[in-house]
Amino acid sequence: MTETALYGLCAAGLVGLGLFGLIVQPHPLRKILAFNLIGSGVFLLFGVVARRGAAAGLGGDPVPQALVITGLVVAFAATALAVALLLRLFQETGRTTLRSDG
Amino acid sequence: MAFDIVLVLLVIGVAVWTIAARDTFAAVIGFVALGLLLTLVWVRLAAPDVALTESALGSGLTGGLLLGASARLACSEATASDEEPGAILQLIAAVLCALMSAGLVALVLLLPQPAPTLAPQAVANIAATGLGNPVTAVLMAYRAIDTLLEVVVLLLALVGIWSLAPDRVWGGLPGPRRHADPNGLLTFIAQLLVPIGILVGIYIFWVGSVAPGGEFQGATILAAMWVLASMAGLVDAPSVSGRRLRLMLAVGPAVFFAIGLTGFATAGAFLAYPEAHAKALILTIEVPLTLSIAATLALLVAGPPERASGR
Amino acid sequence: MSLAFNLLTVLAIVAGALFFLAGTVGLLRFPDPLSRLHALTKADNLGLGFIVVGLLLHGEGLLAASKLICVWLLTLLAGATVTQLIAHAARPSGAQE
Amino acid sequence: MADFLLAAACFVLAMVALGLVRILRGPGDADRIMAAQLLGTGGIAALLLLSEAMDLRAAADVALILALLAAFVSVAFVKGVTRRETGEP
Repeated sequence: MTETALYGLCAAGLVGLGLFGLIVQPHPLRKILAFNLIGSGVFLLFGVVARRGAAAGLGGDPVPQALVITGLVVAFAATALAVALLLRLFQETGRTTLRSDG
Repeated sequence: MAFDIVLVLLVIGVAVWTIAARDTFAAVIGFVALGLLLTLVWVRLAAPDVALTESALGSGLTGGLLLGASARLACSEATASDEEPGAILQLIAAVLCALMSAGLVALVLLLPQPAPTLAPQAVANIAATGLGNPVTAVLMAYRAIDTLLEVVVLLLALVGIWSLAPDRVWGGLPGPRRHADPNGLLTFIAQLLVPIGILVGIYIFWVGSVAPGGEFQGATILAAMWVLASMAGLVDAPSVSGRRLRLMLAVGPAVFFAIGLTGFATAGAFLAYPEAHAKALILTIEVPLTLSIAATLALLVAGPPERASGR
Repeated sequence: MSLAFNLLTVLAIVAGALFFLAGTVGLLRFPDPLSRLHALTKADNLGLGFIVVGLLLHGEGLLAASKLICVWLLTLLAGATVTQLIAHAARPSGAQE
Repeated sequence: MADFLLAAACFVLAMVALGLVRILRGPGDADRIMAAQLLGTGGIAALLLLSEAMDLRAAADVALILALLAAFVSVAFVKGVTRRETGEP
């Protein structure tokens, strides 16, 4: 197995772990963390694809790399919005539960 | 290879900690550590541009944001812990997630040989853009529309956050007012690091046209330095309804869009650059864009208005 | 000549690695947060210094060398000040333990 | 030489891993906020060694950012911990 494939396995593990956390963890902030973990795994898959596409004197295919940079920035924006929503929910109700009957 | 195995084990271990830690604050620290480790992974995957973004944005700024939020929500943990799903449900979820991972592993191992790549095309046309860094060329020239829309997404997220403000502080100032302690340690750290950080941010932005770096990485560092100064109480957040602030946020995307439109006249397509002036035009876009991105990122961390503006 | 430089590089990097080992041993063995902090920051920063020296001897180009030194100085500066801040934060919670 | 540098990076990373286990276990937040310092210094050392071993000059820039952002995150950690303890919103 090559090093690149090893990081592919790592990416798969991150996605699985993140998904598990998203389902199991009740606290919304933990869900945000878990969602970011899924994101990291997906970005890493892109990184593996980019590395495999190394050609023309470059260490990797620049197109997936640029996509990951775009993705990281958008993921940050989404995280910031989610955190703001959560803080507002807490401010309004004093709770962080997502259950409507809670 | 040994290095890669240690690194992957460490990444997976810290990821497990992030998911399984009891305390939310501890989990967030795990997440920040994970970001720092992923920076090493990106370097190993020969993607220094991504490594720069990951260390600055994925770990640094996201970490600061989540740490602040977890500290504010510290007293809410007890209410959430009794909602944890039962053991059977957890087991089912674990099995399903393991299946998902296994599917992805199969996918990684079955990727086509030889791998498809756009690297030769990216290199072949890079002379026309006047840039030396292929990743910047993708972001600013080949796929400029993605970058334009991404900046718009950032602005939309900021509008979304601002609209969460209660009526009485509408258009006010984000975050609590922090007062600087003139002899305090934090003041000293901020006074020491912020100027260095601004210099590094400008350097990373400037070097982006020929080497790894660029507007997003540079802007993130600038934003982080503003957040650091505001944590120390050296600067106060501006009123979100201020005209100068709004102008600063909009100037980058506006210049980008305007130059994109002139592409119809000069090069026959939206966001196309005439070959002779490509580098100058890209630079004209990048400078205001960096400013706008930095301001947007900093305000995304600052959150919705919490104080009415003084006027 | 280059053999001598290579030898020095190896020596410096091995010394740096040993300081990292010492830092980790201190981290694992010391009883309270403040002394753990002391072990971590002093030993690791020295280790990084040795590794930077080793790479300086090996590397080429004045620009790359000055960047390495900048990285080390920044780490020292940031580490020294931030450690103070952490120690302040560690004191009350250390007493509670 | 590259193999030696990679081995040294591997060793430093293993040390960081051991330290991280100790730090994340706690018991208090005081230990956990050292994580950024540990990963900052150790990560930078590993990065610089990697940059020489892989001949990837840009990794030095990454190290520069890592040094800066590790300090930033540490300040955010300390702010978070003190805010949690005093109960200030």
